[in-house]
Amino acid sequence: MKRIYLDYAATTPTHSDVFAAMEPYFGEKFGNPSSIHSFGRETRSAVEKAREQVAALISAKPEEIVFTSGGTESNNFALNGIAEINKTKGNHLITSRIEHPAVLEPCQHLEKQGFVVTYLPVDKDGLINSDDVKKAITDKTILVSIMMANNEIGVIEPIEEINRVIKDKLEKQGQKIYFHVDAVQAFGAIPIDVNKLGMDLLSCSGHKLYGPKGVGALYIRKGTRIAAFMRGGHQEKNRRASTENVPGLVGFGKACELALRELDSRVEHLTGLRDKLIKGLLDKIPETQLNGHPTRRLPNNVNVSVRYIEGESMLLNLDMEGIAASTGSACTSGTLDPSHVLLAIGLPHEIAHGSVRFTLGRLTTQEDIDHVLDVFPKIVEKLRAMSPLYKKGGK
Amino acid sequence: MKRIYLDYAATTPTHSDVFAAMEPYFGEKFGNPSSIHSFGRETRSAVEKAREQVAALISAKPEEIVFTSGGTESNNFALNGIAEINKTKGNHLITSRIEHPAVLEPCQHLEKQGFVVTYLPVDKDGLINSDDVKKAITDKTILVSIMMANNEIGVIEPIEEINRVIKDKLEKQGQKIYFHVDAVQAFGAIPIDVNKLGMDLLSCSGHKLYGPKGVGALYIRKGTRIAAFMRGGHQEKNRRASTENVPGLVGFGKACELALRELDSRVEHLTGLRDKLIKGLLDKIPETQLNGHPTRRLPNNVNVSVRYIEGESMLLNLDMEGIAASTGSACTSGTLDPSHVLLAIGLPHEIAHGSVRFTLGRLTTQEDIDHVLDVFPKIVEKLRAMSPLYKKGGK
Amino acid sequence: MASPYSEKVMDHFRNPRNVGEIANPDGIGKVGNPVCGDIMEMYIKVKDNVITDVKFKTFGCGAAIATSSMATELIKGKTIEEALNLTNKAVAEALDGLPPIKMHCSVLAEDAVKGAIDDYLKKTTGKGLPGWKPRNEEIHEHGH
Amino acid sequence: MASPYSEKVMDHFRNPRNVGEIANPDGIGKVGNPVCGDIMEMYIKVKDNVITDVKFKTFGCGAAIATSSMATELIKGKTIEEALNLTNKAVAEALDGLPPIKMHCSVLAEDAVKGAIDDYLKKTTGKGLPGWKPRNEEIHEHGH
Ligand SMILES: Cc1ncc(COP(=O)(O)O)c(C=O)c1O
Ligand SMILES: Cc1ncc(COP(=O)(O)O)c(C=O)c1O
Repeated sequence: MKRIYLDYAATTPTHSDVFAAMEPYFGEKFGNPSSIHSFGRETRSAVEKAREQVAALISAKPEEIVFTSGGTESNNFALNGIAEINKTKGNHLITSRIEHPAVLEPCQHLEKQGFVVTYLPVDKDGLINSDDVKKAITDKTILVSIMMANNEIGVIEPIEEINRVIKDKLEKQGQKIYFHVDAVQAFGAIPIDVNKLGMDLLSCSGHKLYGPKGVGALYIRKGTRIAAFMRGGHQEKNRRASTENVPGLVGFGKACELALRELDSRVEHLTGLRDKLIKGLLDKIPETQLNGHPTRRLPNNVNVSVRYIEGESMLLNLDMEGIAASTGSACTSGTLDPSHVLLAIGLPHEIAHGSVRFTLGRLTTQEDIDHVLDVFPKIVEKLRAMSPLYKKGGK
Repeated sequence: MKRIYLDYAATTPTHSDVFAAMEPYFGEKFGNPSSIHSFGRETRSAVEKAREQVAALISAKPEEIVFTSGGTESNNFALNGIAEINKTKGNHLITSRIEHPAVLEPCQHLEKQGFVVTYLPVDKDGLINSDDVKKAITDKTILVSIMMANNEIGVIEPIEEINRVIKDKLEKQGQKIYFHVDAVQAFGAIPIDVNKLGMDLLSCSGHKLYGPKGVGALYIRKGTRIAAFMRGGHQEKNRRASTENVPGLVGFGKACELALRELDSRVEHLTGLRDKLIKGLLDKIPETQLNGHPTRRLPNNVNVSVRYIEGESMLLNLDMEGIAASTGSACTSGTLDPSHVLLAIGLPHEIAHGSVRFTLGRLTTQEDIDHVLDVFPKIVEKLRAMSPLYKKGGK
Repeated sequence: MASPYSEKVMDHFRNPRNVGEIANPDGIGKVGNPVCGDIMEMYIKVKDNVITDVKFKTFGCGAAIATSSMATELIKGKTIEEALNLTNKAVAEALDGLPPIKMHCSVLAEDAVKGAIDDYLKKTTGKGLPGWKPRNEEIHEHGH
Repeated sequence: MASPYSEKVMDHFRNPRNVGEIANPDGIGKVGNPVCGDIMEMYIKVKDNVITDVKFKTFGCGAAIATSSMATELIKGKTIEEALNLTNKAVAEALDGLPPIKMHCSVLAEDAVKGAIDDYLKKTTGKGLPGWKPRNEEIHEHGH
């Protein structure tokens, strides 16, 4: 059976060019970049090249990029590092209810240490209102952390507007508030220019854009003071100790180079497929709704709620047909609550439990979409037939 | 020119079998282990197999292994995580003066947060005295962190004795003190049995034993409570969030499997070469001394101080001859102080500045050692000729 | 982080036994609630104290569907007393085990059976199962 | 984390110019100390206010050796006044730059030259360089 992967938001396959770039750095060019001998020098320059490639994708300077082990570390680093340095200035943080757990959990942990966190609501499309950010700011606010694009419903947040609100505070009242953006899903998927958008910190992760797993970066605008997250050696200018994951960083750099080159064509390709899938699902399956803003969303994200049936049982059926997707249902997460994101956009629990996310990628074809549109309605029918909530002939 | 790598303590080349094991997990089996579909299931089981392989090398249970991004993270995780959970019980930590910066720096950071840290001295061979540990324990002591083998001078510390001192405290006074061991250098290099040695936590890193860079593990004895270091998703049973570095973990597991199988022969091979190199250097170069205990040391570590000349200039000359080594001289580290380890064993600054570390590995041959013994004395002679400290004919 | 299900679970999920409703059931058990993401309805037909037919409808995850299906198989043809002895553990074991986070589904299945018998007893004797109420609320709280 | 040296630095390191001592020097500059890991000794021969010969001995890293070597080249054949104008920056520039953490080596080289001239002036005029003392102590503190 041909397998169709539609879970690119969870992770992506490493691009063959990326793998080819990494390969020599395992067995052949393996030196520790901190070593002064020839083995170290050749990997040092490879790491610095990767730093330039990552920086270029977001129009940053190479020295503004600190490598990490992934998006989670970048987020933990940003939040803890800014909070620690600025705790004498204030103890208030602002974030949103739809952030990734890698932002929410560090926030909750900071709350235990005496910080106060405001979790902003979103509208039914998943959008944060920059006015809400404005209203939430107090003279104790030191950090705002808002994601660029949501991992579940793909909605793209108004980062530039939010930044304006924050910078206003600096210009008018002289209050410096740091702005962190979790761009793990947006990075390489839509254009990002840190100078135009104005954030102070930005998180990204290699495995979401056809790079390897286990590497990421934190963009730290020049002049931003931040406490180190991992302490030890002098790597990353004392901002992130540990022997560099050289092949990983080389691969991450290459993935960024490819993303920059192919960005427009990827967006075009994916947007077409995305809209075809959305339309097909809503047309073919009654009582189905799209979650997240219909157009201000990632080019590859389709998230639908299918009434009367539950997400995991849809996923398992899709998997039996070789189709890999994801769900915001509680059943995959080890808790009984469905996705906090779907609840935040106002879905009732039973509808939130019945949602499926298809995320498309470079290798997704028209035929793949056609196949899903052929198979999925049958699965829905089968599951609805055994659902006590579903009364035939509409309810 | 043939290059000779003698800096295996800094990092090792990825073993070809390790690379072969990793390769399929980049582009082909790339699923996110948290996904329930087939792409996720195949990587989930690969991660669990790797966990078993890592556990087996130290006779631990698989569920006692938490994967990290390397030795530095494991150390930061252990120290912060135990301190945080136990801070109401006590605020005193004990470590040694010769720990890796990835232990010392987190300790210094904990001091800023109100913890008190005792840094135990070592004797001239680099050994910690378990009596000193005993004397240092107060009723506020919650954690002892001692490395298994030193990265610079290779000395192997009396972990079992230190553990006995700590366990005595529990048996006689009912005081639970956690024992963390940084085993980054010892892991895969000498036999380790966590049950025989008795520590509660143990750090290791993949790239020191022919595994990939950017992966490591923290062994956490069953029943040990520890605060998470990275927060976000539910990975590693909530103890370490972030999408798993699947190829990295697979490679790490394979490297452990190989190390377990080849441990005896590696030790034998290296011990012979090590002793040949030590003897050769001390015989051929006057006014040279071995640093670290002559026999209680890692099978692959040779650290010598060569009077009247400085470490980096030796390294650069060796590098010009294609030989890669390392130094405890300040000049490579960005500070002006020489290695804290060499100072701790009582070397005066100028002798500490003049030290070189050769660390041997699987691929090191008798010929390599012969070549070093041929080349290095000439380098020493050349540098001594330009040293103002060296008066010809011995001083 | 879902562990894969056993082959037995997947078999019952793929081909659930006894799906549907019974037109004039002698007892109906309805347990679970949409907030938790699991709802089971179990219909029984009883003759001479023996469960002669049983059907279910379930809204829920793979384990919820498989445990419902297995529970119906385990009580079909059994006496009321035998059916009351069915524990959630027995359902899980009959499925070759469930991932820990899915054990609540087996509890739901047991409760659906008990609920149907409770309903049957109420209808026939005027009194339900002594002291019985569904446990899912409880479990829901523990789940957090 | 050492950056690689420039080709010029490596050239002077590989083949240092003017290594050695001068038997009866007109001035000796000794700067640095073993604690910091850098010691430079510079010997000059002066005739008619011109530095006719210069030699050095250095204990130190690659940059220390290269800056010593370059400094001797830069002052050989120069007048005392010209030599006094030699700055550490000029030494570093002549070497096509030094990594930031190595700039102190160029300071040491400048100071070794000044020290040798100071010694020469003391011997010839009875007075040394006005207000001059080596800067390495200072720099040592900043390095921490
Ligand atoms: C929005 C967002 N933030 C953070 C992360 C965490 O990234 P990683 O898994 O690389 O740690 C993810 C992906 O899982 C994500 O989608
Ligand atoms: C003893 C010791 N601890 C910790 C580390 C840090 O390991 P890593 O570089 O994998 O973070 C090292 C190696 O650099 C080490 O030798």
